[in-house]
Amino acid sequence: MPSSNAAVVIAVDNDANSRAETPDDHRQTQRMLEALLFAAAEPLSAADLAGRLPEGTDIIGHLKELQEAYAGHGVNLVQVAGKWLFRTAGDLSFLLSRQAVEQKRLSRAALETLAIIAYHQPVTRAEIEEIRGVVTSKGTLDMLLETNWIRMRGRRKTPGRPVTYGTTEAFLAHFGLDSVGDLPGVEELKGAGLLDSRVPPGFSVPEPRASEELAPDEDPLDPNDPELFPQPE
Amino acid sequence: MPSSNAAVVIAVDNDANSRAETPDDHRQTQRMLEALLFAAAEPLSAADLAGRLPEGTDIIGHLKELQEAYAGHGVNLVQVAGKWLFRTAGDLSFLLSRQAVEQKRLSRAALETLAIIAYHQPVTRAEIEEIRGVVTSKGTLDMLLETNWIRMRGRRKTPGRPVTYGTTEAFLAHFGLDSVGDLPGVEELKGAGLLDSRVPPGFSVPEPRASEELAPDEDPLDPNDPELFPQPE
Amino acid sequence: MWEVYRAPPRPDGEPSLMIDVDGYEGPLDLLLTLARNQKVDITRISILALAEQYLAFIERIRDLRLEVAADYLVMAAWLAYLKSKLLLPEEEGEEPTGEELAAELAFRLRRLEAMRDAAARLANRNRLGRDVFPRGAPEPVVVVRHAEYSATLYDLLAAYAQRRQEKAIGIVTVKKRQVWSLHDARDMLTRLIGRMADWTPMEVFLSPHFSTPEMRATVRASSFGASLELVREGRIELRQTEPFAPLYMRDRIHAVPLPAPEAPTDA
Repeated sequence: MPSSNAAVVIAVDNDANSRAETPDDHRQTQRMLEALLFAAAEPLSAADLAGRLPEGTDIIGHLKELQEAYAGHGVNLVQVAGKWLFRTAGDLSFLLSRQAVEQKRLSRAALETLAIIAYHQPVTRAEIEEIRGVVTSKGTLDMLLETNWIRMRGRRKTPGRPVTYGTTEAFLAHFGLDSVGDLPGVEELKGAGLLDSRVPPGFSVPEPRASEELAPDEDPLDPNDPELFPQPE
Repeated sequence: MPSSNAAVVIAVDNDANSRAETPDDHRQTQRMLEALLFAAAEPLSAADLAGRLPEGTDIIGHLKELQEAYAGHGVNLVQVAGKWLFRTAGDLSFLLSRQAVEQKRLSRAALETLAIIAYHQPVTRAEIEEIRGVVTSKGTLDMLLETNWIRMRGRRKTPGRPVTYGTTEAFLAHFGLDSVGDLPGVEELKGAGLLDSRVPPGFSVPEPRASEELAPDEDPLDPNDPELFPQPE
Repeated sequence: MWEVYRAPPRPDGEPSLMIDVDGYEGPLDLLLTLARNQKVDITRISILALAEQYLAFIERIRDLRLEVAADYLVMAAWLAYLKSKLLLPEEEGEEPTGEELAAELAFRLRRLEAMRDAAARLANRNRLGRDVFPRGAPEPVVVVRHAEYSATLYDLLAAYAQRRQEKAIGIVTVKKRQVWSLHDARDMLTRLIGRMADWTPMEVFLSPHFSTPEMRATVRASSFGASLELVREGRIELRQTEPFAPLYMRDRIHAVPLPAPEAPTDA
């Protein structure tokens, strides 16, 4: 059928841009875009891509289709500053960070603060400082909060409404205690050689109760308190 | 946090292998593999990947599925040197050759020497020369060592204790081979006795070994050997 | 690359062969090229015909007074020897036979050809960085370091006990500053001397200073020490009837010899 073939050829020549793309062409264009974008060291613009593909290719249309095809995948085709690149899906970015755990010992100040919170809970920062006899840095409390061994329990019903601190389940688990009531008393500390006989007769250590309930002089924390829970901007 | 995490991990451990994978789990694993392999600068082993995915995941099964899913794409998942790697499809090299950093062309002598080392490893310089029928210039081996396609494996347990050569992982990765057993035509050559270094053929047919293990007639290299590893002055 | 590899112009006719010894990678390569020119399967090649071709080729080159590398001449000599062995009748028990030598040469040629083909197949593979490409912009793995703290219960208790203990002993030290010194006691006694014309129990003077039970001991001890000093100076007199009995004191200078009702006799 030479005549009908000739007619087709003429039609194609006249209208190159709207030329019907065969499914194979289409697929091949998608593959080429995939390969070009994958191998590129930098994001590519539609113009960059157009220079590598057959003339008349609907680059944007193909890119959008490819973007959709990769939408649910572990890598996505994204557009940044008008250029296109493959990038790890946002929800999987955790895969690209390796957690390196560094074993650290608690500083002396942190140990003391933690112990005071354990024995004296609920306890305010001012009370901790009074017991230690030195100023406790914010960093020490922050660090202890980060270990998840202490928590903010509430606010003391006194002027200034200071935050009260207590220990957590994680604290008990780490130190192998059933409850904070299992912390040793004066006699046990003496028996273990941790306290010596120089302590005056009136010396005592509190017997903490770890109740989840607030003490009578404690108010609950306000979960919307911007001072305690900074809101993302 | 440690305590609750610990509990979850234990639950997974107890029931990891028998746990039925939900379609969502399955999809998520595919996505995670995609993301890890796309992001990686180097081929990743199944063990590398296993370390980043939930315990008990059938890594190989998932990799094969992913490989199949990408089979017709512009980017393919391939296995090289026992590791997994996404790379552009081979038939699209025409599109990407512009990206190729001009590589030093291998001389005919170098290519032949490389092939002999690949197919006959572990092989000594004298054996290479016997096969080629000419003296190997020092530059040829140096160049191949420098590109990191070959390495000194050990020393043959024969008089003179000649150094033995073999190929590297970089060689396998560059030529897209999973192992030296996948060298083109290696089975036929073996069958025809053409990988026998001795003449006449037919007594023993040594297999190429790229494994870290030394052959029975190989000694390990002495890392302090000044002949092999010139010391800085 | 394979083009280059395969490319060294392989002349079809002998005339051009003559000038191209340098193009060969040694005599084995030359033999292989000649064998290929026979256009037959190398496994069935006639080694005798090949040897003759090689010798003829070397002869031509020498006729043209071109330099021929020693390698090629050694091979020519060996091939001449092989040729003679193949043509002359075998002697009994001679090793190796011409057939064996021919088989060895055929094997070496086949092996070299096999390696050539293998090299070509290798070179023509899709090569990473030339034909196929890895991710152009790999995403680096970020290492997030986070600290995992550890402490033992012993560390915790030791820190607590030590801090509390230091603090508690610190308070005792403060109290010690309230201790009566000898100097304090002497001042007090000196001020009161004028009122001690008669024997008076020391407790009477001290009791106003016994603010706490703890003070009693220190005031008593210091006062006793100070009083002994005043006795030595001849300013007061002291007397006690028996151990632990009340201690009496009087001003020695203004002493009146009036015995108190229950005053003990002079010792």
